[in-house]
Order: sequence, then structure tokens, then C-alpha cells
Amino acid sequence: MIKLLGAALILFAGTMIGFQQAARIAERPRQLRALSHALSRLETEIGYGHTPLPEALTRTADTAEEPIRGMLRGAAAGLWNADGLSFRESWDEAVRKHWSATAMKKNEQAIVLRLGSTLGISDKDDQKKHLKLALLQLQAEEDAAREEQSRYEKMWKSLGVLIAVLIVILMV
Amino acid sequence: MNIDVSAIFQIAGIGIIIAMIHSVLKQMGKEDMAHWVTVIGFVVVLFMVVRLLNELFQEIKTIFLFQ
Amino acid sequence: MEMIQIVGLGLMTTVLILVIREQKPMFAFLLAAFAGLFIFLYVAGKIEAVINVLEDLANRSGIPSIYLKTILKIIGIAYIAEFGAQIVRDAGLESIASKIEFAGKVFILVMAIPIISVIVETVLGLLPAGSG
Amino acid sequence: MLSQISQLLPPELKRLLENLPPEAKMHLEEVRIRENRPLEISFKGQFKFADASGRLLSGPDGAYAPTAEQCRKLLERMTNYSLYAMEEELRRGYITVTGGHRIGLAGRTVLDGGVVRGIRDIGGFNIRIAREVVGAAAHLLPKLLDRKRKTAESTLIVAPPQQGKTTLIRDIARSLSYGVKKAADGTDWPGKKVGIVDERSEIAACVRGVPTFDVGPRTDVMDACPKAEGMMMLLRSMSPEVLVADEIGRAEDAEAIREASHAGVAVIATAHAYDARDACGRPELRRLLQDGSFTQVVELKRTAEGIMHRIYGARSLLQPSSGADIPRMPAVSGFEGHIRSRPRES
Repeated sequence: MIKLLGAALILFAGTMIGFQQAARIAERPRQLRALSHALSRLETEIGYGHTPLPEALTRTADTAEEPIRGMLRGAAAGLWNADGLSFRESWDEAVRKHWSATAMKKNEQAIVLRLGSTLGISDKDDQKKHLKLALLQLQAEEDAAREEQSRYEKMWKSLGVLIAVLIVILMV
Repeated sequence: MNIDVSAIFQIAGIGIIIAMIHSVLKQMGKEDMAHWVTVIGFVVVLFMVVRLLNELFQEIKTIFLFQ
Repeated sequence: MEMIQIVGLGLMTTVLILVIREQKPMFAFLLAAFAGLFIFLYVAGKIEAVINVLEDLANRSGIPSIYLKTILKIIGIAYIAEFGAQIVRDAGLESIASKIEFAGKVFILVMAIPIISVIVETVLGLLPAGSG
Repeated sequence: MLSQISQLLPPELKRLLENLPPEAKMHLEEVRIRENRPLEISFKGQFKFADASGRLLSGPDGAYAPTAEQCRKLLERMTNYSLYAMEEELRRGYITVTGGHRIGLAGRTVLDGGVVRGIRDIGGFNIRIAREVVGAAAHLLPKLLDRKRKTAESTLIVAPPQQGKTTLIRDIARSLSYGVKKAADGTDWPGKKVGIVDERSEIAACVRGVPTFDVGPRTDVMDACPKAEGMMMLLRSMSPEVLVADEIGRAEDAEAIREASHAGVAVIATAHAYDARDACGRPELRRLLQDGSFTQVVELKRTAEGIMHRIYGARSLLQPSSGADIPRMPAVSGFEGHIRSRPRES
């Protein structure tokens, strides 16, 4: 009886892990798209609205969805606290803190962090250039992520179940 | 007779599951992973078979008086 | 009823092997080997009783135990050779299988030499001394 | 007032500034930050260096030198992390922050077709602390009123930098807007509609269009607007009776002032000049005085006791003077006005 229960438990867990991985893979292009949207909005705020960065960040955050919202909020909030953080520090901290909540990978993180070291410290054209570059890179990542999704989403779903079954068989 | 019939099912099950994982991985373009999975499954099954073989030989030795 | 069990096991294994062979011939081979081992092991347990009876008879009839032992060994070698050859043949390696069988035969012959010599001597003793 | 500045500073500099002797803190006028060079502060007209613990030094040896990292942080904070939104300010070379404090910048300029487009690699900051001195204009005010026409005299205030021009005209705007109760002759003088063109956000220190300094109840502020255009816009739309502008001097400013004076609007403006005569030497200002757009000139001078002023009539100033002596209006004594410098923490 206990054996059966254990087997069922392992099976369930394996299936869930597989589904979660699949969901993560499906989530990644979506979040990348959301990040691109947020950045292009930020570009508009900077390029045409001349909005100061903290305000531009909060405004962008308002229109974005979680987890990107939290990231942008965090970056904006870090700016005016008493520690005297520079923008890059605040941005780095917020990105690193919120990154685990996203389905995105190191590549994207590197792009976003690189962007953080250039935002706010140069003139408008330069800012727009940097944002454009980041957007372009994110676009490439998104394409790759989409392709990956179509390939790996199903794989993870079946792989989770299969591995669970294998474990059960080996343990019986 | 300490190995029971279920071992046969076990081996068959492992075989089928490994085959499926292999085909799934192969389809997704991870040939090397698929290969490793197969090798590991094979080793596990081989281990079971060899253990049984050892048992058989011991048994035959004692029965047919090879000393 | 054990016979039915064995046959059932064999049939079932065959079906499983057929299923697996499509994808993984290697596993099919291992499964076949495993099933073969299993049945052999099962049967070996039964043979023990027969051998006990044989020993008993040999003791009572006063045949030297060395002969019986040799015969048993020969039977054992025959079994093992047969088994190994079958499995290898299953895997499609006919040449290796025949080599195993050949080795089995040679070993049986070697084992049988003392008995043959006894037989030859016995036969020679039976013949009239000066007839040749 | 200091807190507005210190929240812009990186922590190390902030601590240094807080540890300054109370006197220096109270009368702080400028903080000069140069990358990797001694930190200089100015108060009560004197310049000192400061070391890491906030002690004042007369020489640069042993003074605290802000690092490049700190300068970067300072720049980020005072531009509100948005250098790109400050292009206009960078072209002009200074940034006005909350509280009307002005931060001058020095560094490598970016040229675009021979025109300065901005500054990059900024290595020097001059934080000028704006003080609101309510009552700074109290002594001067009676002389600015034109009782016959029930308005103010068009006045040009000249002084070298750092003499309190902006402080003064802020208080003039405030006083005119509030009106004067019990003026010198005992009559009340009702408040006027005042328009301030605050190109550098120094007079009213607007934050999102709302003045943070008290500039009076009847005052409209055109914030961060080029003076000439701002004056014309105010004239057209807000019907001011008095226009206040800071640091005029360009041809288009003069044009707008002339326009205003034709419309019967009094203009009170400041200009950089060593003294009144020096001001007459500048062609734009001279022409304005000649055609009567300004009827009087006030000269400021800072002394140990405070800021003194001297008033000249425009006409007498323009008479070809042969000697060193400046002709004086009969009613005007020497540096008679004494503006007490009484800083108020805002």
C-alpha cells in the first residue's frame, strides 16, 4: 500500500516538474516580449517625453506585468533611498533580486545589466541607441526562445512523466 | 528463487521507457543526451542480468558438483 | 502447474521482447537473456532432486562415485553450453554460438575420457583372452 | 535648505557637509567639487577648503578630494539620473535643482557644427546655494514705486556675480505681489500682478510648475522659459503689471523688454556688470536705458555688514560723463540701503 502511494507520489511529482519546466519554457518568450515592450516604452519616455529616469521607470512599471514590473519598480525605488546608490548599482541590485522570479536566462540578464550601466548617463541620442541595441538583442533572444519553446515544451512534458515512471520501475 | 518474475517486467518497463525518452530527446535534437540515457539504462539492465547469470552459475556449480 | 507458469512467462516475455525490439534491440536481447536465465534457474532447482536420486542409486549399486560425478559434470557442461549458445544465437551471432557448442563438446569429451577408458578396459576384459 | 543639497550628494560628501562648523553651514554659499581635487566651500564671501572630517582649512593641503565615483554619483543624482533630459541645461552649463540651487558644470564640451551641444566628462561642479531672504528688498522697495502711475519703476539691477541679485529680485517680486502696507509715506500700496520669467528656475525654484519659494500671491511664473519668449508669452496671456526677469543681456531680451515697456508694463531685471557705468558700456543695456525702457539702475555691492545698494537715474547715467565721478540723483545718497542677510531655512 505504502509502495503504491510512494509510486503515485513520485509519478505526480515527476509529471509536475515536467509541466513546470514546460511552462517555464513557454513563459520565456512571453516575458522577453514583455521586457521588450517595457524597454521600448522606456525609450519613448526618454526619447520623446524627456521624462526623468525614476519617473520613466515607474511609469513603465505601471504598464508592465509582473515580474518585470517588480524589477523596474525596484530599480526606481533604489534611486532615492539614503544609501546614495548610483543608477547602475540600483539597477543591478533590482535585476539580480527579481531575476529568479522570471523564466529568463543569463543571456538576457547580461543584456539588461549592460543596459543598466549606460542608462541615464548620456544624452538622448545615445540613450536611444543603447536602448535600441538592447531591444535588438532581446529580439534575437526572443526568436531563439520561441524556437526553443516549440521544440522543448512538449519534450519536457513527456520527459517529466517518463523519468518519473523510470524511477518508479527502478525502485520497485 | 529470490529474484521474482516482476524483474522481467521491470526490465521490459525500463526498456520501453528508455526507448521513449530516447526518441523524445532525439526528436528535440539532443542526440547526445539520448545516447547517454540509453547507455545508462543499458548498464542498469545489464547489471541485473549479470547478477542473475552469476546466480545461475553458482547454482549449477553446486548442483553438478563442480568443486 | 509450474509448467503453465513457465510457459506463461515465456509467452509474456516474447510479447515484451517483440514490443521492445522495434525500438531497442539491445534491451530485447537483455530481456531474452534474462528470461532464459530465469527459466534455467527455475529448472536447475528441480534437477537437484533427480540428481539426488541418481546419487542414491549409484551408492547402492556400488558404482564408484567418480563415474557419477563425471557424468554429472558432463550434464552440467552440456546445460551451460546449450544455454550460452542459445542466447548468443538469439542475438544473431551464429558463429559464436557454434564455437560455444564446440567448446562444450570438447570439454565433454575431455571429461568423458576416464569413463571411456574404463569402458574400453571392461570390454577388453569381457573378450576371451586369446581370441585376438 | 542644506538638506535639499545634501540629499544630492554621495554619502561621504554629505557627511562632510554635515560636519562643517555651524557658522559655515549657516552661511554656506558655494560648494565646489572638482574630481580628485580639494573640496572648496565658500561662505560669507570667503573661500576655504574642507578635510574629510569637515574641518575648514585655509589651504588646499590635506583637504578632502572627491573621487571620480563620487562625482559620477553626484552628477547622476542632480540630473535625477537622467542626463538626457538635461540637454538644454548642459548646453547652458548649469543645472537648477529643487530649491532653486544652481549647480554649475565644467568639463569637456561636445561641439556640433561649432556650437556647444553639451558637456560630457564633467569634472567640476559648483553648487550655489540659493537663499530665500524675505525682506531683502525692504529698504530698496520704496524707491522702486512709481506713485503717480501707481506702478513700479522699470529698474535694472546690476552687480557682479555672487552679490545677491537673484535673492533681491525674488524678494522684490514677492513684495510687489503682496503689496506694501504702510509704505514710507504711510499709505498702503496694493499688490500688483507680477509675471516672472524664470529661465533658470532660480527665482521661484519651480517644481513641476509650482514655485517653491514664496513669490507672492499674485505672481505667475513662466518656468524654464527663454526670457524673451517668456516675456512675450506672459504679456500676451497673463496681463502682468510688473515683469521680473533674471540676467538679461541678449538682443532678443532687449526687444522683449522694449515691447513690455511700450505696453506699459514695468520691468525689473538683473544684469551682470561690475557697476552701473559698466552696464552702460554694454550696447544692449545702454540702448534700453536710452529709450527709457529702464528708468533707473540699482547697483549692488557686498560688504562685511551685508549688501549695500546705490540707485542711479537712467538719464543722469547716460549723460556723457567726463571724469571718474558718477552723477547722482539728488534723492540718492551713497550706499545707504542695508540689506540684512538673514537666511531663513526653507
